[in-house]
Amino acid sequence: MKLYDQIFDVVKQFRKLFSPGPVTNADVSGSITAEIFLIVSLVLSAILLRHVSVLLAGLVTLILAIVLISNIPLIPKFKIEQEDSLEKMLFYAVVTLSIIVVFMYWGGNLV
Amino acid sequence: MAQTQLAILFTSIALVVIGLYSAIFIDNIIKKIIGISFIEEGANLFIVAIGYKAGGVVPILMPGMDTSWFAANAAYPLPFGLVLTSIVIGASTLAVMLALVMVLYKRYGTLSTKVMLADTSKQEEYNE
Amino acid sequence: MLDFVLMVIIVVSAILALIQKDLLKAAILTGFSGGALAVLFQILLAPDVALTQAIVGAAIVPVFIALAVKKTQREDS
Amino acid sequence: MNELIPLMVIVPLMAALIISAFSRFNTVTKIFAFVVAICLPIIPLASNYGLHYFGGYAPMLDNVTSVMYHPAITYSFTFLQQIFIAMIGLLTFLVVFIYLTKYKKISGPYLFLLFLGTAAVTAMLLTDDIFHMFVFFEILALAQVGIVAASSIDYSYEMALKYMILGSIGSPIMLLGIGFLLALTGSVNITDIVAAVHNGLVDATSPVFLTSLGLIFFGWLYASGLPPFHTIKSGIYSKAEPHGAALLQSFTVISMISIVLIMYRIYSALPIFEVLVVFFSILAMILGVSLALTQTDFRRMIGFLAVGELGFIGLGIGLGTQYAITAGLFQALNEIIITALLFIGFGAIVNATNEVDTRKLGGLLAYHPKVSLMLLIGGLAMAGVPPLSGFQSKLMLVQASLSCGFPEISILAIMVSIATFVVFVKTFYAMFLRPKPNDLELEGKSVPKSMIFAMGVLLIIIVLLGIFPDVVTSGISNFVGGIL
Repeated sequence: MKLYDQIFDVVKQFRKLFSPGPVTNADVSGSITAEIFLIVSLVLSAILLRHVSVLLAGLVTLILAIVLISNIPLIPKFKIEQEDSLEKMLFYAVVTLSIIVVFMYWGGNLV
Repeated sequence: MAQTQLAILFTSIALVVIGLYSAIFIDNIIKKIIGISFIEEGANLFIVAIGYKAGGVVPILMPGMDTSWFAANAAYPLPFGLVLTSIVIGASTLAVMLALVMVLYKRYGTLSTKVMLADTSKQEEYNE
Repeated sequence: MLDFVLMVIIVVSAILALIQKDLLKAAILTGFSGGALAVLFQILLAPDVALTQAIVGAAIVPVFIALAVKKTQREDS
Repeated sequence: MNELIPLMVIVPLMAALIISAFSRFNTVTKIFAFVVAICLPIIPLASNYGLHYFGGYAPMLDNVTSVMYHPAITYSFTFLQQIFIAMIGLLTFLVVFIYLTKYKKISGPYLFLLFLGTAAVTAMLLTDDIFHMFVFFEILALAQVGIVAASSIDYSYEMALKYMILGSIGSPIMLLGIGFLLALTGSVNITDIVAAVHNGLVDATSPVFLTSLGLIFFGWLYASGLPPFHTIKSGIYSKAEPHGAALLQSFTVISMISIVLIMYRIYSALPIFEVLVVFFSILAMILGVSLALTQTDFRRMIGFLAVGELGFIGLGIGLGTQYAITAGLFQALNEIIITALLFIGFGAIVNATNEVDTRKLGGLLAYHPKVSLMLLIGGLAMAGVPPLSGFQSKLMLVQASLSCGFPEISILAIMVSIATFVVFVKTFYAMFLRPKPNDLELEGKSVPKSMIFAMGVLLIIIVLLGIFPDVVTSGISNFVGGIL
């Protein structure tokens, strides 16, 4: 029953996402669409790993699906990470840069 | 000697890393801008070091120089020309950033990045 | 030998500029770093770049930063 | 007639300088800006294809190694450059026209920035010299910052400063990558670099070569606003004046495709390049559209949608076949037009209501029927509804990914299109169809005629490209066959 309650709690949590201000039906349904879209598209792109290894793709897809569904609602967490404060943007930019450079220098030939 | 070029490579990497460190960890906006401008300096230093030739001469053909000797011993001038442009671009970018900081200081009264350049919704709360 | 000394000056003054509490000192230390870079360019057989860097890095940039500090606040709080 | 090729850059650049110098003379400046803006789309259409060597230094053949060297900065002008430069010229004309009719007293610096940006992207498309591209890329960044900071919207200075600080990380990193390439090949001419890589003068598997790809790739991410830069890109679109935002997004698209084509020519031998491009494109599609679904500010929503659509372009390039790259470039052309239409149209709504929150709007269909109809068609084109132009390019992309053996990517592309459709329908309902809220004042405010004219012109192009896509795709396909 816990998962059931969690799913039905999602709508209540979306109310915080739009505060201050009124919450309309269109906004809530849009957020629910975003939630489903996010889960499905991430799982779908995990299937792309099958070009590396079929077993890995199956495992990753299963684990990703379970983790994502048990963590709903994802959109509020997602939105906090992508607000437009300079610190978060700089942090993600520098982290991406270091990952790209390290990966290219030592692992660029693996693919 | 190749030693100099290697040392310059490390220096420019150090400058880039200092810049990236200051981008994340320094809160004062002016110091952050100073730190980020070191990235540009590191890139300039690296490109100048490409053209350097150990024991070479400055790539200006003086009257009386033997042309083939000059071609064999002069440093490679193309990177130097590129860096000239890059230095000027860096200075103008810095000037525009500092001008924007001066305007924003009047509105917020502080140089802290956390206040000045926070999320837009939080800035609305701050101004009210 | 001079080039290694200059490299150390560049990196150390860059680090020192970032740990100052007084922003005016930070501006002056930036000028140190830029000037040392200009001399290093001269050693690296690029006199034209060295001239530009000496003007921009050792004079214009510190003056800009000092002006910005004068118009805002001096201490890093 | 190859003398016209440098004029495409020189005319807007000189016009920018002259306008900012003589902006005291209001009427003369207005007429001058209008004339120059009309010239911009005409010059590329009148010019012949070919190469232009600055200073007249023709390529030299090295007799010992029998390799061609290009000592001059080279501009190459083919069908792809022609169609994109003509489109950007048309867009600049429309934006300048809207600006000139909207304000009685024009501001010289703002027109300066508009023309400077146009000159910069034109040079980025034309050039065959990687450092020349970088210089104009920096100029473009300054122009973009200026356009954002010049707007009268709240918090535009903050957004401009954020963009600039992120840019002063992105650009030097790209410069460092160019430096690595220069160290490996000793040249900044792209044709020379490509020749060096293909003749085996450069070890394509060496870590230095791979790192140069990583560094230039990071600069490309900043230029095109793919993640992690998607928040700042959508932010600057939402903080610029609407007509400025229409131009800003076209600058983004053009700088994205010009840099990625350069990278494709140099690094296409490396399989990791395509993996990187596809990975970040998919990330951009997912993040852009899912964040657009939750926005309440409709300018921000269009900004995120624009970022999400960029993923389609990257997808086409990343798949790497001739058909896929053609599809990606065609999608780039469509996106320039469609997103400009949406920005101008929603800008007209902001103009008429002074409100950007979708929750406080409603019932606008009765007050502004023309704008809402054109916006509806533009949104459908973006979502990929036949027979509009967005449909053609997305269909090509789906077919390309299917024929490459990636059915997952086709499904993902279709899902993103559907989600785009949902975003658009939701916003259209909230703004136009729902009953009007009582506290919304609509009386006595009208939409400028020039905005409706601009939207009409863009709409005609959308419909024409949707019905006759071959006019463009066959030419682009020839170009792509040339660089493969």
